[in-house]
This record gives sequence, C-alpha cells and structure tokens, in this order.
Amino acid sequence: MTNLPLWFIPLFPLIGCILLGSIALVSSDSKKGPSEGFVGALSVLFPALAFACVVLLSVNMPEGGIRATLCNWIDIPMLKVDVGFLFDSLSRIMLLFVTGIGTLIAIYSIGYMHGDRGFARFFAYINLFLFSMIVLVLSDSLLLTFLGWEGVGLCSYLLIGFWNHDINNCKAANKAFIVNRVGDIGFLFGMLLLCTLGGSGILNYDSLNHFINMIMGSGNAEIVVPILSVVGICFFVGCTGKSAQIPLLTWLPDAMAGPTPVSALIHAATMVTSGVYLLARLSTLFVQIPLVLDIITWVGLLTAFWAAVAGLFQNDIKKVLAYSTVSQLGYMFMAAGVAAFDSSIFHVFTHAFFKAALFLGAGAVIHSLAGEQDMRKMGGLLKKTPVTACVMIFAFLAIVGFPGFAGFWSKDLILERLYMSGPMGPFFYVVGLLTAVITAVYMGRLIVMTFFGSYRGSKESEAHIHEAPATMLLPMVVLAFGAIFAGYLWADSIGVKFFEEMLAPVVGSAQQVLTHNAAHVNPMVFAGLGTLAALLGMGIAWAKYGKARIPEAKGSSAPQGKMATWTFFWDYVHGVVITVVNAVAWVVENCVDRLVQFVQWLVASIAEILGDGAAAFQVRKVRLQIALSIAGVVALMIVVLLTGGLI
Amino acid sequence: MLALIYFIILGVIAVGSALCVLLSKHPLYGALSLVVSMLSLAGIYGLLGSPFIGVVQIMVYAGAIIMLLTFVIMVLNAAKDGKTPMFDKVSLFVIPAALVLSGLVGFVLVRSGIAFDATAVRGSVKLTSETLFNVAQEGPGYFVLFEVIGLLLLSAMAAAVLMAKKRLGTDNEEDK
Amino acid sequence: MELQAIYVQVLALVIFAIGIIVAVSRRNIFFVLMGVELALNAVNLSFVGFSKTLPEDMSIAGQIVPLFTIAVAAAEACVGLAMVIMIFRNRESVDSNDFTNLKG
Amino acid sequence: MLLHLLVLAPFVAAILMVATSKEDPKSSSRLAFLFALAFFGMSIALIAGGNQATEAVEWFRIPGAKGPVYYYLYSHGLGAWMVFLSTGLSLVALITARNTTCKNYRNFAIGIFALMGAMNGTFLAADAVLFFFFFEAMVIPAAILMAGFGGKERSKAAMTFAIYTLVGSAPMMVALWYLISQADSSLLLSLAIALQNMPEGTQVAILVSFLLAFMVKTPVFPFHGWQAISYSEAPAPLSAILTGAMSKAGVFGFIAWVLPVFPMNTGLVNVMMWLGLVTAVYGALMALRATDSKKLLAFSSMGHLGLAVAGVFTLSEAMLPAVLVLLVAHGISAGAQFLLMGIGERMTGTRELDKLGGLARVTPVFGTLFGFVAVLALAIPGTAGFVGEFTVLLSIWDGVGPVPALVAGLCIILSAAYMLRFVQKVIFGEQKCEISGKRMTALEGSSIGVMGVLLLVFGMHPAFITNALQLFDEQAIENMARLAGEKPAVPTEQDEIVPSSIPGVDAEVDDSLASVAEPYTEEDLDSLKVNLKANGFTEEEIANLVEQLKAMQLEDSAEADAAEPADAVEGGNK
Repeated sequence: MTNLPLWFIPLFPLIGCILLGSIALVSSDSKKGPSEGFVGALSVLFPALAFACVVLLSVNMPEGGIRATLCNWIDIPMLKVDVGFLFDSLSRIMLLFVTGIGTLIAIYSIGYMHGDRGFARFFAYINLFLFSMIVLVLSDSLLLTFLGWEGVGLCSYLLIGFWNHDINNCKAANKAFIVNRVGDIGFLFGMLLLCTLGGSGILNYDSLNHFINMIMGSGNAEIVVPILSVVGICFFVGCTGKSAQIPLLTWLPDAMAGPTPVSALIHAATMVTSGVYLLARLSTLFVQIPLVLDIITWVGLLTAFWAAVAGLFQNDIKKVLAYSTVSQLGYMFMAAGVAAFDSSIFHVFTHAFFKAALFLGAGAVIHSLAGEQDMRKMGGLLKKTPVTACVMIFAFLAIVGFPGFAGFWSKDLILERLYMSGPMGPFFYVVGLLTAVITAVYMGRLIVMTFFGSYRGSKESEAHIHEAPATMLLPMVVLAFGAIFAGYLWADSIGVKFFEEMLAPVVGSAQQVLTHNAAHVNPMVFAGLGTLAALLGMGIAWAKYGKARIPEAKGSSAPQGKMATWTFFWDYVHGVVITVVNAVAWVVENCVDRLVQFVQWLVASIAEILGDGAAAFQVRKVRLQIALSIAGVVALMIVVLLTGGLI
Repeated sequence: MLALIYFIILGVIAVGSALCVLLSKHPLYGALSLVVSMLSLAGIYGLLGSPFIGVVQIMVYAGAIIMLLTFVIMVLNAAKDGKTPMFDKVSLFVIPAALVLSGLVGFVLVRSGIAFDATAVRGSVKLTSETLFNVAQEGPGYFVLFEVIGLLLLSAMAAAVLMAKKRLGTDNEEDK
Repeated sequence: MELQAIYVQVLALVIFAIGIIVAVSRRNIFFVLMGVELALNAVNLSFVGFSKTLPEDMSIAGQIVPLFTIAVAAAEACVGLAMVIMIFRNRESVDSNDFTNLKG
Repeated sequence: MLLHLLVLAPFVAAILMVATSKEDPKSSSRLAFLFALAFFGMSIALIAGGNQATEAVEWFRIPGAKGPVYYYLYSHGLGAWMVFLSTGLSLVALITARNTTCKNYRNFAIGIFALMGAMNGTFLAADAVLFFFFFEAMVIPAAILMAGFGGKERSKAAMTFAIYTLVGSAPMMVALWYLISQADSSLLLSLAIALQNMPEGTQVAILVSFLLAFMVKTPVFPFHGWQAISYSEAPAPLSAILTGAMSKAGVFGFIAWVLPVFPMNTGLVNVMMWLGLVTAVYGALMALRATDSKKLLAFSSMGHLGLAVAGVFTLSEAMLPAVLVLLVAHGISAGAQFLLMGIGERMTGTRELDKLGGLARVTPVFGTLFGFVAVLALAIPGTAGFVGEFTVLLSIWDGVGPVPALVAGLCIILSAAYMLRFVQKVIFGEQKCEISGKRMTALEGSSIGVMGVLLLVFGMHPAFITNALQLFDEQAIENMARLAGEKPAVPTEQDEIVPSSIPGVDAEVDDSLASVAEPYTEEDLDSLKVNLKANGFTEEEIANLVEQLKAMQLEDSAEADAAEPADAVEGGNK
C-alpha cells in the first residue's frame, strides 16, 4: 500500500463533489429532493476515503517526504508549471486534521442539515472545499497552492451564502470573497515577483528553498533582501486575507452567516489556518527577512489583542467564537513572526480540535434552540443538553489553557517562544498573557451565559429544547477528546517533543537561522503563569457574569455604542476604502463617461447639422439640382483651367 | 475637301434640327426634328468611316426609338400641353451654364490638338461582327457584354409592359 | 482644307449642349426624353470621332461602344416612356415640375 | 479546402436558409443547427490541423496599387482559435435563439451565418485588403440583426454601432490604400518592407490609423461609446457573438496586423498599454455601477479586453500565448454569460438588476449554471481565465514593470466585486419578479454547461490552446515572399519583421521538467540581471552576483549529479 499515489487524496473529494453536485442538479426540479440517507452516506464516504489514504501514506512516509509530479499544467514561455504534489511532515499534519475533521464534520452535518432542501448541494460544496484544501496543502508549487487557496475562498463564499434567499447572507459571502480577493492579489504579486526574480521554476517549493539558500550563501544577501522582503510582504498580505488578520479581518465575523458546520470546518479549523501553513511552508524565505517577520509579529499581536477585546462585546454565540478564532490566529502569527513555525503549526493543530468542538457545540445549542443565536436568550442549558455542555466545557478549558488540556501546551509554547525572541520578547509575552486572560474572560462569559443560570428565552420555546441527534454528538465527542489529548504530542514541560521532531525536516533548518540567545528561563515558570492567567480570567468571568443579571435581550445581537466602535473599527476602515472606490466609480460614470458621451454627441450633432444643411438643397426641384450640378461642373472646369490643369 | 463640304452640310442640318427640337412647341414636331438630326448624324458616321454604326443609328434610333416616342405622343392626347410654358426661370439659368460649359470644353478640345490617324480601321460590318462575336480572342472581349445588353433590353421590355399595361388597357377602352 | 478631327468633336459638343439644354430647361417631359437622346447621340459621335484618331487596333473599341450605347438608349427610352405613360395617367400632366414626388 | 469552407460556406448556408419556412421555426432551426454544428466541427479540425494555407488566387487589382489583391487564406493558431470562438458561439447562439426569436428565426439564422462567415474571413485572411473587406463586412449583418431583433432602442443602437465602427475604420482604409500603393502586394511581408522605406512621420500616421480602427472595434477607452448600448440592445445571442468573437477582431488586428507589420516605437507602445489598462479599470468601475445587467456584462468584457490589449503591448515573451488564452477564456465565459442573461431576460421579461432576484430558488438549474459561469468569469485558478490573467499579469510585470501590474491587479479585485454583485442581484435574495417566459430548455442548459466545462478543461490544460500557436511558420513566409515577388531569402528584413516582433512564436519547449529541477539557466540569469538592474543595482554589483550564482550553479549541478542516484534508489524503494 505504500505505492498509493498521492493524487488519490484530492481525487476522492473531487469525485464526491461531482457526484453530489450532479445529484443536486438532477434532483433540483423535484419537490422532495434526493434521499438524505444516500446523500449523507456518499458525502461521508469520500472524505473518509481521503482520510484513510492520508493515514496510510503518513504511516509509511519516508523521512524526506514523497514528491510526485503528475503532469504538466501551464507551459508557455516564461511560465512552466507542473501539477505536482509534495507530501512531507508539514503537509502530513495538515492533511491529517483537514481530512479527519472534515470527515467528522460531514457526519455532524448530516444531523445538522437534516431537512434542508439544499442537502445534496451543501455536501457537494463541502467536498469541493475539502478538495481545494487538500490541493492547497498537498501541492508542491506556489501556483498550485494558489489554486487551492482561491478554491477554498470560493467554497467559503458558496457556503457562507448557502442560504441565499436572505440577502444579508449573500452580502456576507460577497464580503468574504472580495476581502479574500484583496489578499489573493497579494499572493499573486508575490508569485509574479518571484517569477521575475528567478524564473517560473522557483515557484516550486524545493527550488525556492534551494534558490534562497544559494543567494544567501553567495554573500550578496543585502542586494536581494529588499526584493525578498517585498515578496514576503506580498505573501503576508495574502495570509492576512485568508487568515483574517489586521487589516483584512472583517469578513470572518460576518462569515458566521453560514451554517454552523461550515463555520467549524472552514472558518475555524482549516481554511483560516492556511495562512499559517503558508508562512511555515515559506519559512526558508521568511527567516531571511527579519523586517517582515517583525511586521508579522506586530500584526499578530494587535490582531490577537483586538479580537479578544472585541470578543468580550458580542452577544451572538457564533460571533464570540469568530472573534476568538481571529484572536487565536493572531497567536499563531505571533509565533510565526518570531520564527517559531513549529509551535505555530502546533497551535493550528490543537486549535483545530478545540475550536471545531466549540463551534459544533454552539451549533448543537443553536440546533436545540431552533436557530436562536443570541446568548442573552440562553442559559441553564447544562441540564437540558448535558453532552453538548460537557463537550463545550472541555473545549473551553482547552482554549483558555487550563493545565493538561490541548490549548495549554500550545499556547504555553508560543508564549515561551515569544519571551525568548529577543529584546522585545518580554513585551510580546506580557501582551500575549494579557490576551490569554481576556480569552478566558470572554470564553467564560460564553459558557456561563449559555449553560449556567436559568433559561431566559420564552416559555414555549423552552419546551422544545432537546439534545442533538447522535450523528451530531459523535463528532463532538471525538473532537472533545482531541481537545483534551492533542496537546500531549508536544508537551514541552514534561519533555514530550514528538511534534517538534516530526516537523523538523521542513521548518527546522529555517528556524535555526534565527536563534536568539535569551536567558534561559525555567519552562515551569511559563506554565505557572499561563495557568494563573487562565484561572484569573475564569474567575473574572464567573464573578462578573455568574451572578449578575443579564440584561434583557432587545434589538439585534450586535454590540452597541463604544463596543460597536471597537468591534467594527476595521469595518469602518474598509468602509472608507469602499467609499473611495464607489466615489471614483461615480466620478467615472457621471463625469468621464458623460464627457465621452458628450463628445460623441457633439460630433454626431455637427455631422447632423451639416447633413441637414446639405439636405436643404435636396428639395423637390430635380431640374434645379441638375442645373446646379452643371454650374458646379462649370466652376470646377474653370478652377482646373485657371490652375493650369489639362493644358 | 469634298468630305469637309459634306460634313459641314450634314453638321448644319444636325445642329439646326437639334435647335428645332429645342424650340418646337409640340413634342411631335420635336420628335420629327430629332429624326432629321439622327439621320444627318448617321451620314456623318458614314463620312467618318463607320458605316455600320450609321446604319444601326438609322435603324434603331430613327426607326425604333423615335417611332416609339411619336407613337406615345400620339396616344397621349394631352401631350401638347398649352399650359406648360416652354421655358421658365430655371431655363434662363441653365442655358448660360450649359453654353459656358460647352465653351470651356471646346476651348480645351481645340487646345488639345487631336488629329485623324491614317491607320484607323474602317468600322465595317465584317470587322464589327468579328470583334463582337469572336470568343477565341484574348482578353474579356465583347461577347459577354453583348449578351448582357440583350438581357437588359429584354428586362427593360418586360418592365415597360408591366408598368404601362393596366393603365393603357383601361385608357383605350375609355377612349372607345 | 481637309476634314479635321476637331470639327467632329466641336459638332458633338454643340449637339450635346443643345441636348442638355433641352433636357433640363424644357418642362414638357417628352422634350426631356428627347434631350437625353440628343445628348447620347452627341456622345456616340464623339466616341467615333475620337476612335478615328487612334492607330489600327485601338480604333476598334471606339466604334463598338456606340452600339452598346444605342442599345442602352433603346432600353432607357422604353422604360422611360412606360413611366411617362404611368405618371401621365396618375397626374394628367406632362409638366415635369408636377412630377416631384421626392420628399426633401 | 477547410479554410475555403469555413469562410465561404457560411454565406452559402445563409443563402440556403432562405429556402426554409419563415413562419415555422422548427424546420429552419434544425437546418441551422446542422450547419452550425458542421462549421463547429470544421473549426476543431482547423485547430487540429495546425498551420495551413490556401493557394493564393489573384482577386482584383486596386487602382493605384502595384500588386494585385489576393484571395489568400492562412490559418495560424491565433486565427484558428478565434474561428473556434466564432463558430462555437454561433452554434450556441442559434440554439438559445430558437426559443427567443421564434417568429423570424430563419432571418436571424441567415444573419448569424453571414456574420460568422465574415468573422471567419477576418480571422483567416492573409491579405490585408481581404482582411479589411471582411473586417468591414462583419458590421453589416451585426447591425441588421441588431436593428431587427433588438430591444426597445434597437435602431439607435444599430445606428451607433454601424456608424461608429465604420467611421473608425475609415482612416484605416485610406492608410491601407496608401500602403498598398507603395508595396508590391497587399500581403503582410511586402507591407512591412514598404513601411520600412517610408519616412517616420508617414509610418506613425499609418500606424495610428490602423490602431484607431482596432481600438474602436475592441473597444479601447475613449472609443467605447458604441459598446454598452449595442451589447445591451442587441438580442442576447448576438451580444454573445459580438463580445465573444467579434470584439476579438480588434485584439486580433493588433497582434496579427499591427505588430508584425509596423516597427513599433516605445512611446506609442506605452501609450497603448496604458490605454488598455485604463480601459480595464474603466470597464470595471462602470460595471460596478451599472444597473442594467447586459450593460454590466458589456463593461465587464470591456475590462477584460482592456487587460488583453495591455498584455499585447507589453511585447513580452509570454505575451502571445497569454493573450490568446485570455481571449479564448473571455470569449467563452462572456459569451456564456450573455446567453444566460438572455435566457434570464426571456424568463422574467426584464434585465434591470433591481427588478431581478431570487432566480436560484425558482429555477435552480438556471441558478446553478449562472453561478457556475460567473465563478468561471472570476478567473478562479483552474479555469482558463486564471491562466490567461495570470500570464498576462506576468507579461505586464515582465515587459513594463510593477506599477501597471498593480493596476491590473486592482482590476481583478474590482472584477470580483462587480461579478459577485451581479450574481447576488440576479439569482440570490428574494424573488422579485414572476417567471412569465419560457424556461431554460435542456439543450440550452447543456450547451452552456459544455462551455463551462471547456473553460475548466482549458484551465487545467492550457496546452490545448498554447500548443496550437505558431503565428507564421517558414513556409508561409516563403510563400508570401514568393507572391510578393521577392526572393525568399531576405534574411535581414525577415529577421527584423517576424521573430523579433512576435515573441514566443516557437511553442515547442519540452524542457520544462528540466527547468523546474534546475532553475538557473542562462535565461533566468539574464532576467535576474534585468530585474536587479531595474531595482537600482549598479552594473558591478550585478556582475558580481551573477558570477557567484554561476559558480554556485556549477557546484550544485555536481551535487545534483551525486544526489540523483540516491533519489533513484529511494524511488525504487517506494
């Protein structure tokens, strides 16, 4: 089985997508729609097959990874790119949890999407997403990664706008796609710059690393570094778009308009982390350009802090989780910014479990409350939906970094690396720790408002509250286990370094380029401080929201006043840009186009007036006209004779 | 010398009858003057050494076209229209213009200095028919053109019949 | 004094001018037709006259073309007279000024 | 033979269509489908057949010209693909028009066939006068169809269209006449030779009048006045052909007639490139504000073609295949969008964006297709549009610099914005209008679906398009030289005219694998050098760096040689 071709992995979801898409299309005219059991089985089968392939391949993966060039893709002068796959330890990790969580969420969705008219369509999109994500992770060149990169953006668009009869969902979807497009252009320009720098060959990751090492080794680093920095910034812009970092982060909270499994799969676990993946993939490039790394750290820091604070103000359960995702992504970027790519990937890994579990739990809550998302109308669900509550509480403990849970290990590691990263390290560390406290506060608020206290919704809706079906609970439980135990792959404090060693072939050499000799601090100190931060945050949350009366829910769940200003700050910034573009468009339509039209009209009218003037001679007098033409010939003759022609 | 005398005689007749056309009141007189003009022109053709054209001129023009014209004039009673003035304001404008034009052209012609070429071929029946109908010779030839002209005449005839048929029929019945 | 080529041309010119004058200045539609015939005749004469100024083979064309002109003139007279008849029945007039149907 | 058939047979087909019944669209549509299918098949055969030419037949002589005008058809990859577009779009247009213009389907089909013949002639003509003849002839059936089958303001639209395009190419006619009065014949080669002997001012004047005609046809920014109204008032199938195939005649003219013939001066090239970019931005901004769906599509295709024009005038090495892929992709996707919008207009009776909406729920198949095609038009990677746009961006960056490329990137963002707005307004949201007209039939849906699949296929394997590309091969040039009365061996002139000004003629480069594994070939070094220079390094530093790179490469290749057996062993183990 070791000879399993790599292209099997993306093939299965692709087949699934085509099959399900055809089923959806064929059955779209019938009233009832296709059998849900059949569609559900198909839709789980293909991601599961892909997962099985990944498992088989990763068990037998040789040290250097597997490379396979499938065929030629683009072959024109200046641009020769092949379709090729690269299966190494980095893509192995990513693929394992992408396909694994993808399968789980497909199972969950069978329950969640039950009875929806677009059942088959939904799963076609999910399979398409998995295909794109697998291509993104598995490809061996930037261009093919870009295929996946835009592909996941497209699926995100399709799934956010899944319930497309509501125009607001469509707007959220449009926003997600366009903001991502802005980032994608950054990615595109990065590729273009690389192409013009070293030919299209270096779009391949291996050749790129080779190229950079060679240029750096040649001793003329300072010539190339400015260009490489621009390249790095371009790619980073792409990452900020996809991973919702400042300034391109506004789309992610809005993206919660999609079905909850989508939020769990795409907007928490997999797609949004592809930016981190790209940073790790290009680690060889990034470690050569410390300036860009600094920018990344600062952006990550600001994003983490800002989103954590914004998370405090949300009343919508999914929005809280969305801001939490943004904040956690900020952590990952901070880690990448200090060249700790392995720990950022590790956080991606653990985060995928606990955030997916949180989202699925939130989905179960929303499902049981028949679509209610406002936390002010929840409360006391612990007794009514115990399994969901347990899963969410475990995941909560993981995200706040409670000792022993997955988040503890990864967040701890990041904070430690931040501290050690150089002169600014302690500052980064303090802000990171502060953010961790805020994280604990808003997550605690979520848990308290949802599961503790008494139910605050209407009486008649209380009777309908029920635990989610088994198809939904099973994946949640599995993910909860992941949220507890995934961290032990790299429990630094107790000396397990399995994850680090696994990633070493890909990012290890790059990380060694930037090593800082900061004073060695006992890791237990960091662990203790981290625990303290989590406990402090939980305490604040319990003290503030546990007893206090939650204000009556009125109006929309969006924050008001100063909170809104904070939350929507970047929306305002985007609004300015959009306004400018619209203003330019207005000017173009109303001034430039009018001007062009006017010139056109002017020419036409002049021609018309001249024509009318000429036509005035044309009236009803044939004989007169003949006479005139004779006179004209006479005049011509005279002119010719006088000017000396003919003679 | 003799040719010149003949030419002058014929030319004067031609121009004179042409002027008659211009000045005659009734179209019938005009048509008859036109016949005279045609005949004298046919004579000039013969004088110039193109007898075939002269014969055709007599046959087609004088014989056919003008006869047709006179026939129509006679059929239409109102052809002599007393109310229609012979000349009007436009005429006063046209006559000088045409005269000046011909004067100018004549001036240029006189200055151009053309002369007869002794080797010019006589346009006999034999030569004309050979030239017209020889399909074997190089170049486009006149044969196709000749056939096209035949078609043109046929279609003109058809058109004339179509246009005039109905009205003439009723008209004749009314007259009787 | 021999017959000169230019005499023929001058004669053609005079007849042409008279033809044009007849065609344009007379208002009776029959005279218009006759003027056109006159002008065509003048052109024929000019053709033949010019053809005689050319050497051997080149002089043939100028004597063939008048044949075609005559044929076309016949067609023209045919159609023209038919039209005259038609218009006359409609308008009861042979005054060309009454025939203006052209909208300007 | 194929070439003759493609150019002349459509006219014969148009005449044969007269024989069918005017009232009964059934019989006439069957015949029309049959013909269109046959032409489509021929166009595929043409692409598969590679470069081919007919015997040059002397057509007529223009007074004042030295040489005769030939009826001489020549098919290179570019023209063949354009013919593919024209026949393919005509086929689908005839299919969709079947349910739209029931009344007078026969006349519509006649017009479409005449248009197709003229377009094929334009794309295949190897003689400048023949090209011009067909270039002008295209306008007439298009304008007649527009006036006969269009919307409310159809006569105004047809008038604007005809006058604008005909007036636009009038200067070209004069310039062409002057050019062939100087050249030995009206074939490409002799035109180029004649141009070289002219004073600079005359050259520029002739060039500008050529450019003007093509700019109006494309259309490029200040000359786009006819476009929006024509595309929106014309019946949708016709708009699809107009934008998908006819507007390509402009870009085709730039590539096949301007670049090889004229010695370009940099100033003019830059102006054209910027005009293309301005067109792209302008089209995108106008599309962003359009309220009429067909106007939106019109401006969108204006934006794409602007990008293509900008790409052409970068004169970079990758320009030709890049632009060709972009053109084919745009032709198919814009054509499909117009056709779909036509079906939508038929169903709802309106094309105002504000009155449409919610079609995805009412007619899910239509909605799916609509969304699918819109996504393809967005140039998502994996579609032909992406390959085209990316490579055009690459050639812009490579040929001119980063600033124009940034502007082009802005267009790509804007295109996402307006296209998504379009999709949202038409198929998403609440349903605002009743479905009154005939729904999409299976034949229409599947034919448009096939267009979409084609885009995906070309996107994943653009070699289908780029491999066919060989603008002028040796034989054609020899042939032209022979006709022009020149000896075939005029090396200096040929060298200057043909390969240098048409970069990327040779598409047969199979060493792509090697170049991936070993990215530092001489070319790469050269391009690196140029780039470093552009970024402000001194000659000395560059030379230094290049030296070191070369040295390293030697070492590396030695290492690679050593490493290769190891790899092989590893592969065996797998």
